[in-house]
Amino acid sequence: MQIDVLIIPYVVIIYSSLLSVFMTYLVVRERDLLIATILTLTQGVFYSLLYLLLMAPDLVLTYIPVSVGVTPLLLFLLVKKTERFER
Amino acid sequence: MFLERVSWRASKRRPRYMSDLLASLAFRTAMIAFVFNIAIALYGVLSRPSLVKKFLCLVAFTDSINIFAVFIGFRYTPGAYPSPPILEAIPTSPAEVETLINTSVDPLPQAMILTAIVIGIACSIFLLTLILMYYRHYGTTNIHEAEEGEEPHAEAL
Amino acid sequence: MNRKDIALALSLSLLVLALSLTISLEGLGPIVPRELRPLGASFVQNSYNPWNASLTSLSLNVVTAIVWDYRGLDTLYETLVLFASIAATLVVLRGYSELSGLGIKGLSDVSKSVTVVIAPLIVVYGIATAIHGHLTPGGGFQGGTIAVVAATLIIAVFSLEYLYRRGVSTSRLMLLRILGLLAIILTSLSLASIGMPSNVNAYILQNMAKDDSALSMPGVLFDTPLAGSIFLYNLFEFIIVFSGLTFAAMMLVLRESELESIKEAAEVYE
Amino acid sequence: MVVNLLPLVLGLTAVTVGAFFDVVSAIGILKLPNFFTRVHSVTIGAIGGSVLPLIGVALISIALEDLGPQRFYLVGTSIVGAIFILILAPTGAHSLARAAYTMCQAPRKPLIYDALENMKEGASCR
Repeated sequence: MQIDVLIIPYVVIIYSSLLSVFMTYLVVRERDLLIATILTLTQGVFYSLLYLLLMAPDLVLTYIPVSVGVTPLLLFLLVKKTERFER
Repeated sequence: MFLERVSWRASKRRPRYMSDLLASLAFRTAMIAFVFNIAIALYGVLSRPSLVKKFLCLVAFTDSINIFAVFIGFRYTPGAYPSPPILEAIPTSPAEVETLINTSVDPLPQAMILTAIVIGIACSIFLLTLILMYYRHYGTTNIHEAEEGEEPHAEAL
Repeated sequence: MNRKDIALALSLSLLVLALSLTISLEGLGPIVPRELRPLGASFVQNSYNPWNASLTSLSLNVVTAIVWDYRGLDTLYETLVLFASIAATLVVLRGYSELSGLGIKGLSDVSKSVTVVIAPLIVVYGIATAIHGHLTPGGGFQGGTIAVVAATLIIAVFSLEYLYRRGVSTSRLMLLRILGLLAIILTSLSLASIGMPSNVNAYILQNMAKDDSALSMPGVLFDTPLAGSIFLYNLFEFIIVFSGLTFAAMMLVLRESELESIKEAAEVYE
Repeated sequence: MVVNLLPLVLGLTAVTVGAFFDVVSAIGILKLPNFFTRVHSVTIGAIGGSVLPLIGVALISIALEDLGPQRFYLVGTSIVGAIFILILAPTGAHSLARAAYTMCQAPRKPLIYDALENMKEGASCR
């Protein structure tokens, strides 16, 4: 069996999909809502990597500003205005 | 052993390249990962008392379903990686468009998910303002405390 | 852990099991097929195909062609949903339209001078993504969200007061959104309204000429494909998304204590 | 295969030096005692570990003439990305450190000289 260049995207698909599961678990488990927002942002980074590898450049350009820019910003403002820790 | 079984099911013979074997493993791993993402995020939406946490899990849930739908439109081309559904240069003959059909992924799920992401951010903004008004009204974002609680604040904005 | 949690965990694990079984037995058909599905193949074939003039939209980017031509009505209603959600935000927060005297200093001088360099570049990149949407990956919504990042950066590093002094107020953004939506609706109606008095067949949301209607939007500009109405829709969608999301960020960035003081001042005024 | 040797060697050297900076930055994040020193180490990783390799990638893609005119896109993208990171990474570190200082969120224990001490924003802490 030969090892070729094409294994790289498939390895990255496996890596980032498994890490996105871990990030979702951490988001559900985290009590501090500010850190939970940052973890959601990290999950967005992995998902945009997956969109790039699934050959959807339009969705990458949409998803990076939405999930890394706009939604965390509005959530930071909301957490600042309401309460930071979940009980 | 697992690798052997997957590759045998995919092609009925021993693959020549490492990438053929890794491709089937990657597709299965990604599908199972997205299903688990959906389940974990749904658990967060249903079980957590804080409204902000419910919102965060709802965002993760929407994104997982979106990426699963894009994944259905993906395509496996043996010996090469598929290309995005975009023509690189202006074609000069109908045959050049036919070459894109042989290599590109399915554009329809991508277009529909683009619409879904836009509607998702629109709904997110409205939900955020509703959570903010809930906090101004009850003084908390925890739904259990608001159920037990006393009178809502009279001077709520 | 009470009984409700156990029931929830059991039902979710059943969901995972059912979905995994459906996928592993490939009950939905092959999830990652080797061949393109027929509908997708027809879209790829007709998106830029001047040799089949009745179905083409002259756009090199197939996704943009589907979004604004083949499924144009869908995207029009999506834009209306975005518009309605921002309007609902305004209603729920009981709009404080014009504000003055928000004493926010902003961040340090280093951040300010770097933002002066970076923010115009981000806006230019957003506009380029929007108006190149039919040639390269991109489109109106993508460009709009990229430009919104620049606006939120300015709000964070300078202040809301700075944005107001530069003439970017909420009422002007509202006006811009309404004008953008009006332009999209006028573009979708334009060919039909030209065809009606001159007694030529034309459709609403029509882009290129069809078999039974000779009218078409401008398709080519100096050897560059313009893709007719897709270019215009992308431009107006950029305006709507940029003004709408900046509006939402400006509404949410106000501090609660300042809102209280404004409310007290309004009561005194009454 | 046509290859210009000088840009290739220079580019590979730059990528190797960048990897060295990455290792140094990782060790620094683990070993340094303070928040502010750790921010300094992260900035070393960002500048040395991504700007230098990006310039190296630009040089390597100049060297590989087999790629055709496509390689100049690669050169332009790499250099623009390098310039953006060069501007933005120190600014981000500066904002982070300043916010941590003014909000009193990080201990200032091993601090020898405090330039912000007499300013109004730094004085209110403790």
